[in-house]
Amino acid sequence: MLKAKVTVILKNSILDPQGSAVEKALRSMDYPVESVRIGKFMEVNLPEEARDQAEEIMHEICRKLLSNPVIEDYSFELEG
Amino acid sequence: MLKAKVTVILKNSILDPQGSAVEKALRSMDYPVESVRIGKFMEVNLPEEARDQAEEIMHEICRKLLSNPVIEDYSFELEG
Amino acid sequence: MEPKVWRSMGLFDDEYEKIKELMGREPNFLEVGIFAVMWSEHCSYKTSKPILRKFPTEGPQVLQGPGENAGIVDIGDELAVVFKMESHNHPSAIEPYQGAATGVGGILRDVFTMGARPVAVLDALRFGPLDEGNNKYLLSGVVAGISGYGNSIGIPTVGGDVYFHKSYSGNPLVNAMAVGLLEHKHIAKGVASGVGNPVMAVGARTGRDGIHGATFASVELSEESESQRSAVQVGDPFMEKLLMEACLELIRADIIVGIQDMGAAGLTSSSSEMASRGGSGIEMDLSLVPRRETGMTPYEIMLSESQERMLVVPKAGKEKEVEEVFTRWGLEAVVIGKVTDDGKLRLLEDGKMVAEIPVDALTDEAPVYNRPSKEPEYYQTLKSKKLDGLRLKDSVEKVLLTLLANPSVASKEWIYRQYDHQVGTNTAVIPGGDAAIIRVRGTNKGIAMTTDCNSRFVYMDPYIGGALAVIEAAQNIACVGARPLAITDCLNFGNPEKPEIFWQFEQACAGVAEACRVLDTPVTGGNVSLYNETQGRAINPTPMIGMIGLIDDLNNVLRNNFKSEGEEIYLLGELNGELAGSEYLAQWENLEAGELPELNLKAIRNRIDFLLDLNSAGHVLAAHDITEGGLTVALAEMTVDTGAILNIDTDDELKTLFGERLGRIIISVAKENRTRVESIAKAGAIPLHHLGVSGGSNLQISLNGSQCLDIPISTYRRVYERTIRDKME
Amino acid sequence: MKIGIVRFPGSNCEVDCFEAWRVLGEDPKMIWHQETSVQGYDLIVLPGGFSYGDYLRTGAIARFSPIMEDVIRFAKNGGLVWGICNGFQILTECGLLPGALLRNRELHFICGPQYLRVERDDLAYTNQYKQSDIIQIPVNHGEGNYTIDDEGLKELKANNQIVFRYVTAQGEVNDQGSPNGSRDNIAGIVNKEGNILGMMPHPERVVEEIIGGTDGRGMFLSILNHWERRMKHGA
Ligand SMILES: Nc1ncnc2c1ncn2[C@@H]1O[C@H](COP(=O)(O)OP(=O)(O)O)[C@@H](O)[C@H]1O
Ligand SMILES: [Mg+2]
Repeated sequence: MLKAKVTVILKNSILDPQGSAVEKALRSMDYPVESVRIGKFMEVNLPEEARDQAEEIMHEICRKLLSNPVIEDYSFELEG
Repeated sequence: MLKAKVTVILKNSILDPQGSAVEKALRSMDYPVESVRIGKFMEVNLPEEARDQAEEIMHEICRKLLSNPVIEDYSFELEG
Repeated sequence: MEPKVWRSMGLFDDEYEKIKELMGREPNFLEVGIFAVMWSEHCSYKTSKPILRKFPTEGPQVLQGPGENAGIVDIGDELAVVFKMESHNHPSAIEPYQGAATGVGGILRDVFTMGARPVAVLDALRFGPLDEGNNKYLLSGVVAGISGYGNSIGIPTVGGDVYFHKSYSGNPLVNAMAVGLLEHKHIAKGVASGVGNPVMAVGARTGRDGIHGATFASVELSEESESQRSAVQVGDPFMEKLLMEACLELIRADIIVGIQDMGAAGLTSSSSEMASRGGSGIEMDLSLVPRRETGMTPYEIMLSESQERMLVVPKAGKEKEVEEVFTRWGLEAVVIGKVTDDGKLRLLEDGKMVAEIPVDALTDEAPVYNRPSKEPEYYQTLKSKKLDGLRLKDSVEKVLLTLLANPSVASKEWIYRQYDHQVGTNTAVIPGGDAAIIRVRGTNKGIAMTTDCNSRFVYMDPYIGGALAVIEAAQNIACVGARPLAITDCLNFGNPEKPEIFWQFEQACAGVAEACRVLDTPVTGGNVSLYNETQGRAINPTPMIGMIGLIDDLNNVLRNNFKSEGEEIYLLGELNGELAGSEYLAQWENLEAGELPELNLKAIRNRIDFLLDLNSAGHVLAAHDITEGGLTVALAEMTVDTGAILNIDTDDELKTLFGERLGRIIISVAKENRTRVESIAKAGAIPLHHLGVSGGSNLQISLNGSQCLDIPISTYRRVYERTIRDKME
Repeated sequence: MKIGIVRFPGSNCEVDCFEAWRVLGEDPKMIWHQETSVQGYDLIVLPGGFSYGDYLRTGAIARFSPIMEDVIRFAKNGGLVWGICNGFQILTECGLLPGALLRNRELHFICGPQYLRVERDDLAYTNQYKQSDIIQIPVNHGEGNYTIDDEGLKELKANNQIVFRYVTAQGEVNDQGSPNGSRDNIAGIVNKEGNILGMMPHPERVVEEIIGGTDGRGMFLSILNHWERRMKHGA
């Protein structure tokens, strides 16, 4: 089986209030933190047969569904 | 600067309704997908001075704030 | 079998002996596991049963009392209200978001399994003080969970209540109540009957969620399963929404005999309770149950508490139709067994029998304990505390502002603003009123609902406090113009094996029962949550009351604030409150003590009736009951759009301004109705004090002719509205 | 007027929209998401709720529902498409409207009354209001924080596409007036042609006094008025 590990994160130009909230919380707990950004992590398992087109499929899936290109960037790694 | 890349994902036995919904959607779009699990991805930037205790700090932060050990597992990598 | 096996499952040795006797043989591991959950406090009510029996449960309005998944009350026009309250305290303490979310999901299933479309959710919450980080974390997680589930499934969360008290630190209370509407002809029940009728599992697949932690200590489970276990369930409101629509469609199609949600103890309790109610038996092959995970044992399948599942008994031959309904909603429905006539719960795995237990043994034969009860020492000590001679220690303004800055008193908007309280477009009174009202489409009626319990009173005097919880609920219902109809409850207490706790439980229930009798609001169901303790310290006893009421004409809905200048303001009830158990005493004297005023339930009932009659006649403009913080706080809550000028003659300033005593309501009436209202009160011997008139942009109070308060509305509203938000953000 | 309300699994304001239209004397129809045609309708409403649980991103999965292909075609041909709340999110996800909706500034869900300023009164959706009217229409969302890049915002303004802005009771456009941190206090926008409207607030919740107000009626009446005028011109 083939595993794609996808991360989707807000573009740099977009404010990430959730990240800022966590950052603030960590600071108030006295952790030395400079900044935090929060995104999504996804594991997509593909069947063996898809190996050849895996890269292509994942790009398509990421563009179409897993991320919204207006606000997010994605990246993935294939394993196995 | 030091960057910690954290992924937090629901433990295996825990229901991941979000993952299942995405899995179904991808199938209905005719992508050959076996399963999807969805979690969080976080980038935590630490100051240079924290280098020595970075590993320790990150474990603490992950356990205390970034994940709930009752239902989630975390992992992280340090970079830079 | 080794004793440690059943002990680790929570069974006492003599309970195990009784099981052996009932079975006529040694039970196997699976059978013991089934007994253990069915005989747990949660499912069997073994400790509370003798006490609950004392509740009044009947009345012409009651269509279904305790014993089903939810109670049902008639509201005329062939329509009925279905409602029930349940606790999710411990799951919420571990994982506040999911704990609270699945609490909402569970109670909604109890309501739609009766055939009703849920129309509202309420949440009764108790936390430790917000100065502690962990309590803030719990509050924000719990509120997010309720909001996450309720909003998403599209049922408005229209009410509830919240208090903060140190006794709840580490053991928050999360009680959720659901209310539904149905036509009489659609009432469904959790019954399995008709030999040969199929038994179907519908909805979500079964996983290893929520299988009781304690049972996992047993020797027969491997290391591996230990690491797979999870005490926390995750809710899927999207799935539940589909399940709800499918179930309601199914019930209306008239092709089923019975239906029940798989709540606590999942397949075990749903199958045995349905068989028990139907006087039948059930046989199921567990290998047919749709599963989410591989390698699940029969034990795990029977005890799983995976959410969003139901057990359905269709009429024979209607399996296909059931399946079709569920398929349309994208859900599974699978035949896993059949109804039998031998009174046994028989379980197979791939056709091989793995357990066989008489259903009666699981339900009717469950042990009942009459626990010893003992008046705790603190009771007399607190009661005998003399509070005479206390004087106001600060300016009235300072006291008022400080009370309003107490999160238990302050506005709860930070919380209910996170709840969709309007979806369904039926919410006629939104949160922030004394009770919520949901209109009944197609009629001019509305259902009023509220949850209440001042646990400080219950701690000080469980009998009176229990009664006061019911009184407060009834007052709230009446203050929006509705007539109290019936209650559900959620009885949250500490460890009942301690005689002092059991005493609290027994006394509080007696008080609840008596108040319900006098108010004619029978108990139609509820839930018991015991063992609410952290490090041996119990929570304040908290018999939460969820009450519903009926308003026949929505044009008579009452607001709880003065709308215009010149409304005449009256106090209905005693002019003075008491300091015993008051917020003033807690904050200024750091005391929670004193003797609560004697109860006169009949007198309070008369006042409520008086208010309702007066309102039906169109004579009342606004109404609000006086609770925490006394008269001054109540007036501050009523002055939003316009101020008020009060002139009061009193023999005790402190007790008048900040004393507390239930059964007191502030109302306003139009000037031209003054004499009429006063004479009606006089004729009924109802105490009524004229306090003043609305108007201006300040709250002004003069006692015995000299002014003691003159404060702009904006000054105290800011404190009132911002307190919780400022603490949370 | 033939009004269709699309019902996705997880929609939950579709019945509210349905009832609101009925209050105004219309007889709308529900369209199940698995249907494939919106032929014959004069207006398509994409209602609020949590389509597909709003999992992943709000509106992300719904846009791939079978019915959406035809809704997109219908919209591109000038048909009236009205997205409310989740409907707005779906419209941005499928690119019929620019921008995106992020989590609210305060990070939690908000429900409550909200003041809006009407920025355009010449649309099919708003002709019964006057420009600069302050109306009260409740919001109810966790992700209503409208975002768009500088370029996009310039374009929205240049084409006069902003229809509603969040304001204070006094009508000021500022942070205090905004419940969610939306860019430029944007509460609702249209496409250039003016036939596709997306908005976060819920007008269907304020069409009857008993449930909290009637400021939303204007939108329903505007649409009916627009349609009647068109019928007359067409005839
Ligand atoms: N505190 C109570 N007061 C009255 N009835 C109760 C109370 N607790 C439980 N009951 C009744 O006992 C029955 C079993 O309740 P319960 O086990 O909580 O149902 P569920 O299976 O939904 O958890 C219900 O019909 C309920 O109404
Ligand atoms: Mg039940």
